[in-house]
Amino acid sequence: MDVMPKWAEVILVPLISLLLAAILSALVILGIGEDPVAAVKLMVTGALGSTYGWGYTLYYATNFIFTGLAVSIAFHARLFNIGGEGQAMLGGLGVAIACLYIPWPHWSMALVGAAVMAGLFGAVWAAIPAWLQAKRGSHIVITTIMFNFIAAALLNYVLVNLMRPKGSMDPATARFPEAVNLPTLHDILAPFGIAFSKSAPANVSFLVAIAACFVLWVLIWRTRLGYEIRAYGHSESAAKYAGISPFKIIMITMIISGALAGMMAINNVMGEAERLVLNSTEGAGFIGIAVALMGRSHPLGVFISAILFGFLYQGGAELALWTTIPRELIVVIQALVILFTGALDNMVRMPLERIFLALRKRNAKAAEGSK
Amino acid sequence: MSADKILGQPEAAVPFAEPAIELKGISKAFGPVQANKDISIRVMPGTIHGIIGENGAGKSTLMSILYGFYKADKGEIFISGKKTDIPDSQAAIAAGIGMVFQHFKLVENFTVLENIILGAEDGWKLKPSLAKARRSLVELAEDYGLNVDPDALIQDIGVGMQQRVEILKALYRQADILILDEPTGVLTPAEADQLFLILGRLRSEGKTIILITHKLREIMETTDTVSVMRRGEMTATVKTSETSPAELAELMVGRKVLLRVDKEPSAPGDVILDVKGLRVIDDKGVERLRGIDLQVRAGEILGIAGVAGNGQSELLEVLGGYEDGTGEVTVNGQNLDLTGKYSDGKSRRARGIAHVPEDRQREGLIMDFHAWENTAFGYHDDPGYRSGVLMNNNAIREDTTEKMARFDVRPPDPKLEAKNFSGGNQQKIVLAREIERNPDLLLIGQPTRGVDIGAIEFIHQQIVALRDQGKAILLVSVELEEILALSDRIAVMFDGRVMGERTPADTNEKELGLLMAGITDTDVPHSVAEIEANLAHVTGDASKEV
Amino acid sequence: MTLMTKFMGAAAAVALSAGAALAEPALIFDLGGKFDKSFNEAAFGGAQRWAEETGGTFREIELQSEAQREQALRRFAEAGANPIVMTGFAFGDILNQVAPDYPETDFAIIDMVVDQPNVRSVVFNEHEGSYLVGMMAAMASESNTVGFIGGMDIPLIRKFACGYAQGVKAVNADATVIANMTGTTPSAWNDPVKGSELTKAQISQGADVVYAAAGGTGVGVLQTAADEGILSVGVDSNQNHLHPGKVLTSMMKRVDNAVYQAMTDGPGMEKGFNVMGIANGGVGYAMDENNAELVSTDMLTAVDAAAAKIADGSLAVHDYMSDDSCPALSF
Amino acid sequence: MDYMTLIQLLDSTVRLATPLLLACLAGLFSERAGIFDIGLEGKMLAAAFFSAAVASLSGSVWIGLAAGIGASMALSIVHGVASITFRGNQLISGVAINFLAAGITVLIAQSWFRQGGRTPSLMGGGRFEAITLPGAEAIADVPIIGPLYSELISGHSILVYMAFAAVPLTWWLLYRTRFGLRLRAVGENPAAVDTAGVSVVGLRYAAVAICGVLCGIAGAYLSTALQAGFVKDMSAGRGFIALAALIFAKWRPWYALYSTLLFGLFGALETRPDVIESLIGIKMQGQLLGALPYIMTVIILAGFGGKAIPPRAGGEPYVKER
Repeated sequence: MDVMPKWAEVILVPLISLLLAAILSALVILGIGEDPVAAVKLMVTGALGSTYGWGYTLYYATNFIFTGLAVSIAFHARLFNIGGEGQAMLGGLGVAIACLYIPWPHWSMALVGAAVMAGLFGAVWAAIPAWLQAKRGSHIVITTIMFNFIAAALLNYVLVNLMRPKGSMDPATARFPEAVNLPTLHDILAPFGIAFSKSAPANVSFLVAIAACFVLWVLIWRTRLGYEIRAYGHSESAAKYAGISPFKIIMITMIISGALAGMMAINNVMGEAERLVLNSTEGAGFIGIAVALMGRSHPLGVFISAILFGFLYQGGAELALWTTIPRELIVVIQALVILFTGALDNMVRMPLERIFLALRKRNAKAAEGSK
Repeated sequence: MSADKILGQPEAAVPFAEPAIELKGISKAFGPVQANKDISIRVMPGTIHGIIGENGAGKSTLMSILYGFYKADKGEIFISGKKTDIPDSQAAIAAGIGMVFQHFKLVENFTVLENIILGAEDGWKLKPSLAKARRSLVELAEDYGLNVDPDALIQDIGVGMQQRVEILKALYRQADILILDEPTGVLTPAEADQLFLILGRLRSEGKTIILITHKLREIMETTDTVSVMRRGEMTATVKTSETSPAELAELMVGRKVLLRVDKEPSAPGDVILDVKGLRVIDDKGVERLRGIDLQVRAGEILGIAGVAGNGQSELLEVLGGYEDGTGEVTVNGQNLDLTGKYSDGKSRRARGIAHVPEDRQREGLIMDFHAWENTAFGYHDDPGYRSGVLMNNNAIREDTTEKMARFDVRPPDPKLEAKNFSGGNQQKIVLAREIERNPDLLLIGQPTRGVDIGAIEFIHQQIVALRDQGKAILLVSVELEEILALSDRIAVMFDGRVMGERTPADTNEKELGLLMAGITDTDVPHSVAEIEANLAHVTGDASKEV
Repeated sequence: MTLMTKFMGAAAAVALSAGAALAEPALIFDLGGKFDKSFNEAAFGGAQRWAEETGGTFREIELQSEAQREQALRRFAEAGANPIVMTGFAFGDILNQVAPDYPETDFAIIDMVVDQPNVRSVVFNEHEGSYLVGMMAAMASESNTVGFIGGMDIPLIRKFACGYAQGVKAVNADATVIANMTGTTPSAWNDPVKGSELTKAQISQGADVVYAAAGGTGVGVLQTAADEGILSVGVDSNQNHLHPGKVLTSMMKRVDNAVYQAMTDGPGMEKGFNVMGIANGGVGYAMDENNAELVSTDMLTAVDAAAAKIADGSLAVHDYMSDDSCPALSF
Repeated sequence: MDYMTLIQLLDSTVRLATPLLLACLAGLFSERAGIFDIGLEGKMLAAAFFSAAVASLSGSVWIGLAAGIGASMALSIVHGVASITFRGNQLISGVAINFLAAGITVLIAQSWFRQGGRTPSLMGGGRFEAITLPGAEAIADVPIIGPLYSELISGHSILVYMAFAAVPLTWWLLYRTRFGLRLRAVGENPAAVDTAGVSVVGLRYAAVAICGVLCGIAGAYLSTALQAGFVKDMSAGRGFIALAALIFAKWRPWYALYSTLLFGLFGALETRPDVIESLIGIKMQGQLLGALPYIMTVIILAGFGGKAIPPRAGGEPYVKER
């Protein structure tokens, strides 16, 4: 019998873990001689106090939804994809190729085309480590880390030697044509009479990300493929017994995972920068890990924690802008979230289980007593 | 060989001696599960004391507490009359207790010698410790007839040898009390006899032995006294000479038990499964099946007997479709792919082969899935479970509710996760899933391992009923009693080969035991030494030969 | 500044960003960071000089990532900072997008030309300054082999290398110039470990003077040169003091002056395109007490003569960026 | 390629291999005890920062080294608490530690020194200086052996010699002592250790602590011997390369030496494109050269360098079976 009720498992445990991470983060802020309350206030006003702040928060959140979903689906198959960063970089390359070399008549078609290319490139970059894991038994954690480095080198080569406009010193592509510029939330909401900051980068990709959450939910819990992925994740030996091919599951799962990570590029490359620069991913692939862990690999949880991380990111940027607190504070908070919701999970769960057990025993005794 | 012959007579009990072990009021809970409830027990020195009970009755937990592996929630332990605290294994060892676990606690890629000194080294430098251990190993081998090669790697020696290493580990630590947990599960009958010979010698040296088992026969043949456990409680402690198997069984289960399966003689029909020259080579390049030939007819149960690890698992796996093999296998006269795309579990099901795997927790079920999800497991492509591209979860749930009712799965809740059912109910879920598909051939491995006696009867009845419907059944079990009770024909496997076929009527446990040890009728050994020589040969790792 | 005032200031800034203007100048440093002992630090020095002289204050931010560029520009513009000065070519593309959105704000960009009505672009003739230090390196070298270590492999840095090589060859046509780039990404500006290994590699090839045009990476180059007992040439700021007696000279690129000037001119400053060369004191070499003993009068005479010729146009140093090629060095 | 170029290349190899070797041995202790550690990178980084920071503040590199080891140990303890005491996922814990180190080093650096996340340059006693071995200058001019001794063998910092000495020491500890026997056993079958009356938790913490010490030295080497100060992210993926080298070395001390030297050689070659060009006749792309260690790692992991069998209990928290 389960020791804890489901709600405690799904909501209480991550919430307490998050709280612990928050307390520790506050201590860190204190430790570097700043005021955590003031810092939080600044972050909240900066990230949520205006449509401008929301625009950035949602922009970052869009990135994290994609990478969070990418990590989540891999988790369902018990695969740890640390390569979201590299896959997103390659996705950016796909977007840049789609946007620069194909004359799209309208942004909507460009969006579809770019998303396909981004997904394709990301998928390829995930498929190689997947194949190595499935066929050669190379540990996917280390190969995906290596592929992040290799992706950076590859992107660097392409940008510096192939795609950089002549005479430009930036390792970046030319600007994408006007026709492929995605409408921002400002453009989308204006017809409805809602004023949204014009300068914030949140764009139509946010809606694509929401759609991706829904599609992934259906995939994982409503399709046979999802069933097979989960079965494989829970027990490889049982999956083999059932005739579920581990090779197929590893490949398909990682391809979906890589495609999702790659599709992040429609947001940051196509929606925001409108050109491909080096390091356009800014660590979003790694944050996906924290997002997935906190969201318990459930699309809804991923959505919520992506918004939270979007807030942290935008708030952190504001901190860096207006105070001397470096942006790395966010990296620390992110680390603490991963540590507490991921690795130190049992630290919260074990005492909670004891509490629930004691409660139940008391209830049982009370029930006996009343008889 | 009768028990008396093997063991000799117990030492005359010294009057008023302190018991070697006395447990008083031991209780232990794991989360919501109460594993031991207020258990008390006394074991006199120089005796063999049996503890018998069903799986999950709490035998192993009790002994693990005695060995300091777990800490009791309540209760006291007395060793030789002195109250002793055993917070960890170190304390247990210091108190002279040694334990041989059911699953050996050996480091596979260490030598025998290294395993023996691990934790009992004489100083921080390894060399003198090893030298000393080597010397005492020679003495112990002479004293108790426990010969092992000190420099062999554990992964290269057979299970019987590994068990000796475990016993030597305990003796090297100067244990006076030896606990053995289900020691014969992995042994051939001959190897088991050999073990009891050693135990007898240990007893005559004044050692106290606790033997945990669920096999009535072993209790009757080897112990001086016996305690029975049921659902975490000690139900009785009796002198072995004053009880009977039937009484012990009743004490174990709490009601009268039929020890035999009632079934009509079989009426075999056409050949359903025909296996010719089947070979399997595992990942390490070791040949696990070395040319198997067998046939199973409709309306017949073919039992495969053998000590675990002699290829039965591989036979089931290759027929079930998740291990590649070579050779020729036909089902209903049509060839079965043994490699490639159409040799997976899914294709097998399409061919009318159902499979209840040996290890239901690792293979047959996803422990974290709900019962209804497990009902679809392997059959999730079934048109009845589909609705367009999606799965029809409602249909699956309804189907599950129905199946759970028919197989008396308790609690009958399709939304409960598999891990929350008892072993027997888990097995019923698997059986329901496989049998209800109306297969032509049922592969079934260890159908009652870890299943309570009540459920055993039910499962046996289901298997026999399926046979009576004219289905072919291939049964693999390491429980000889089960093989003898259920099978219409028996094939004995040894070292990847079929050693011979018998019918239950014209064979007995002894003959099967010899076949299981790789000894055919023509060369029945006459002395213990010969058996030993044979065993040493047969238990060596097959990998040495390639 | 105490914690509270800092945060109150910050909160005020956020509040103000909605409406009222904050007529403070702002300085945005490129990815190498404020304390790279080189390019960005020079810019900081200029801003500080302005602050000390006028008693004014300025906002500043060190970028941590590419995406922050636009965000920082817009945030400062919206908060009313004016003028906004930024260092580094990488701002070019983004400034081109952002500047038209804030016509009331003046921008100054260093190392890049941005053609917008409210932008002042400042570029330097680094090849001229590099020529001069190249001459000095060649004269100081005993092995007739000198080294060049660049940061990120971009045309701008090749421009440094090319000017340097021309200067070396002008003194000694047979001298060897070994040129290495640290990398191809912005992280090449900040990799002292690799700078150090490259220096050691060049020393083993015989180099006894090494010129580092590599931002923070140069710190490692200068350190290793000093450790190994050879001479080095600093860049952008005067780096002679980092290892007194071990740094031959520094190629001064007066980014500090450009920043100082932009801040002094303030809102409404003159826009357009400024080229800073030897003629107007934009580039040069550094002399102070730390390197006085290393530089002989002969050297000074020769270099000053060349400088005069460059200033009056009678000596033309080839600019790599004009045609992507270099007569004195192959990449 | 002439002899002196070769010596220079090997000299550079030794320098670049040293942090890898220390981190690789650190990982060896941890993984041999059954605790996977992808947090080597973070521990090195934290140690690099704290050793440089404290050396800069105290003026003594030895106090700096102690601080670096302390910082690395602190992270080791976090990893231990997460993966041993609370039986968490070791990979996730490692990822968290890497992030934690990446963030906290810059945060504290900025708070203490206000130099954009770096420490001030270390001077004099704040650095590990190169050691000239006895007789190095005397025989420097002897052909072949002279340069070999004076350039390649002599002239490194004490930490380099410590790293190389750690190899036989590790071997001896692992295969010739009681501690080593138990350590190896706990990584293969913790239940065997537990039932033999030895504390699994204690052994694993000991292993993780040793891992912390070695990572601490590796980090200190980066910032106080190889360089004269800390810059952000200065570990630059070396922890991951060390991990790959560990797999390549099949978790054995001597092989660890060889494999880290190999990766050190890749790093050294990267600074000598001219040598590569003369060796293979074509100019190699800078990016390809930079990515070479990672590509090699993937190839090695794919088992083209022989199949590596990790410690059997590696990565699994030890739970007493029921």
